[in-house]
Amino acid sequence: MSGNDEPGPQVEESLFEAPPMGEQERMVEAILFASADPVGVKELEARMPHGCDAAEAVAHLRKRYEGRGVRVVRVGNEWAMRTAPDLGFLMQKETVETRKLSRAAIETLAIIAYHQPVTRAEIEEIRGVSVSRGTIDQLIEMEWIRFGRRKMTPGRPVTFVVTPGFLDHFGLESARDLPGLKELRAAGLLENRPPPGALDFGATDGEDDDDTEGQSELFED
Amino acid sequence: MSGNDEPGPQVEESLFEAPPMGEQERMVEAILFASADPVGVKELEARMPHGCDAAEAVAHLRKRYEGRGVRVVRVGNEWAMRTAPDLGFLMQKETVETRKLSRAAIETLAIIAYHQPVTRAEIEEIRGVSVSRGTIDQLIEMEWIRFGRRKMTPGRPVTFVVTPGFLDHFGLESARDLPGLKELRAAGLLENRPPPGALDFGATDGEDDDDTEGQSELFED
Amino acid sequence: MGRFWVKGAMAEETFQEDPPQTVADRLAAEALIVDVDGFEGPLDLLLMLSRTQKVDLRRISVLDLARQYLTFVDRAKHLRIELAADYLVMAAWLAFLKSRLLLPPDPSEEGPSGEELAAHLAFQLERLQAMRDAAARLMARDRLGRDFFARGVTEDVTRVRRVTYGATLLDLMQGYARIRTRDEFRPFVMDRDRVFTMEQALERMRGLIGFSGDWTDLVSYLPDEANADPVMRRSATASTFAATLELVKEGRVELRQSDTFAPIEIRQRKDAR
Repeated sequence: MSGNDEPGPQVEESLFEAPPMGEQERMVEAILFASADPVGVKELEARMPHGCDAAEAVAHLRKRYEGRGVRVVRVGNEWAMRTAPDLGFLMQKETVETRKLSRAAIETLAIIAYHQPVTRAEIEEIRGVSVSRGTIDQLIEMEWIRFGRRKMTPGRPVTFVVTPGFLDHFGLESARDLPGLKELRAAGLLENRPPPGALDFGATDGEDDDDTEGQSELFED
Repeated sequence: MSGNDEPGPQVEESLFEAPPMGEQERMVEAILFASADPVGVKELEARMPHGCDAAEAVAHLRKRYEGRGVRVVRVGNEWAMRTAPDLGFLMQKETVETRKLSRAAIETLAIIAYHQPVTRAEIEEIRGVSVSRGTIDQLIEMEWIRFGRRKMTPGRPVTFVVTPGFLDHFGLESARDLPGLKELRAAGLLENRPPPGALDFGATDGEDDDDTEGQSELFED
Repeated sequence: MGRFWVKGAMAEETFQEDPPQTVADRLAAEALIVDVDGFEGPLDLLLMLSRTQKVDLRRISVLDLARQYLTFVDRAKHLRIELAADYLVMAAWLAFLKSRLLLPPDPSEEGPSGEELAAHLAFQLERLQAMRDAAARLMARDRLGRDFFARGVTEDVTRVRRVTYGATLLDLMQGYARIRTRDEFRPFVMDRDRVFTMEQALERMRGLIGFSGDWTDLVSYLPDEANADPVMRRSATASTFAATLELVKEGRVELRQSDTFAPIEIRQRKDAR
């Protein structure tokens, strides 16, 4: 469809010669697929190269999708692609609504991940506030934490550990791969710097050998 | 899946007889179509009736869409439907303005993609400058990179690797398909050669010992 | 080594006639320096300088490059442009490398040869260039949301709404960081659990003082807990003493000490109400 150079008075027309119908069908297909809203023939033609017959392309496309898992449907005067109604039962997952975990839950989860196995009392000590029953339940229900073995301390309290499902969700090989505080800071995830001489937990890594001067240079920019 | 464990294996099998392949293909089509994010074979099968072979259905579907305006593409271990790249010109309306990345961020991203898993120190050694805190942060936020497993070298530094989101964005089936990867490796440019002697400038040494192995581990599996 | 000698000599010549040349050259040189902000560190600058050699990076003359870089740094100094420390570190290193490349190897000297160091620098430059090229190719690829597109709308075919809760690794880490930094920044407070306050001491003394007819050692007024715990004892001694002073001020008690470090004794004032 590129350089077919018919000379003569029709030059202008041939310059804008419409692409073959198969190509037009592809175009309609891509547009309907990517659009959030149904698209009318007029808009299709406005977006396609000059001379296209969108209505015909839609008709072809519609036929092509007959009986498939996806259909071309008319919505008022416009066109859209929709999954076949008989397959609606497969779509349940698409309607799942994801909400952010509460701050309390995230913090609790983080403490379990970093300190596992950890008792509820220990979590509360680190967070500085009590941990509600609901938070733990929610995390267990999500299968991100589970009970670990009991601690050999008075009262033999239960401990919590993270699950393989947790590692999977967060793309971790093991909980040990969680970055240490120092690394969090290096990655810019920590805004504050500790007061001089503050405790240095988290990993000490070889890359920070020349710390004092290297760090300020690195992260203070 | 209820409690019918009495009648024997045959009955159970026939109860859950998988739909014909044509039907399975339709199902995969509908699921992939309806989801903006890539879907793995495992999830496909979890949503399809018992006994389905999603991988085979995807293979059929992929063939069916060859040359169409929409394609079935592989993203890491998952599958997605995407419009054909040659039709991008029709989509000005859908184009999302991606945040402009700084030169430093682009280079850092490329280094992580080609050298993964790679430590911050190694990135700095390659670029010859320190990596600013915002750069890594930005790439993590865009979900193009994530923390990989720690390096088994002194200090056990964290590493960075690219994500499935990165592959999806750049239309790569896997990290092995990075452009020019083979040539770069053949030319020895993905090796992490320690500087001769102790007279290195830039980043610190000592953590690059088992490098070659880390690399092959990632790309060769 | 010989190879570097020859190249070095050639470079020497070209560089000797470099400084006082045409206006255009000088402008170019200045432009170079004014541009220094545009460079991402010394390696980047070296890579740029190496392009003037117009050869494959694998066959680059590191010696020439070292000279160019040192000239650059000199000019920057001359124009009183302050270079960042890493540029100067690199200059020092290149000066060292240059001397190694120019002088015949000293057999007694330890460490890598000049050629090895030069080869590594060449490798670093080639690798950086390769990564730049790779980055450019990567960014030029067809990209999601620009060249190809995902489904524009995800369908709610059956409106079965199930709420799940999610979190990203970033949320997790920031959450953890938040807790830990909060610990780090806990405002300094005295831990008061083993303290006998002056208010407590005063209350105790007020109750006891009525029973003391004669001079009594202050120490005997300390609470029982103070005997078991040295920290508590220190606190109680101080607060009891302070409470005594308060009582003296109120005119209810008299206080005496016969000598430095002698026991402090108190008794109730006879004329107290």
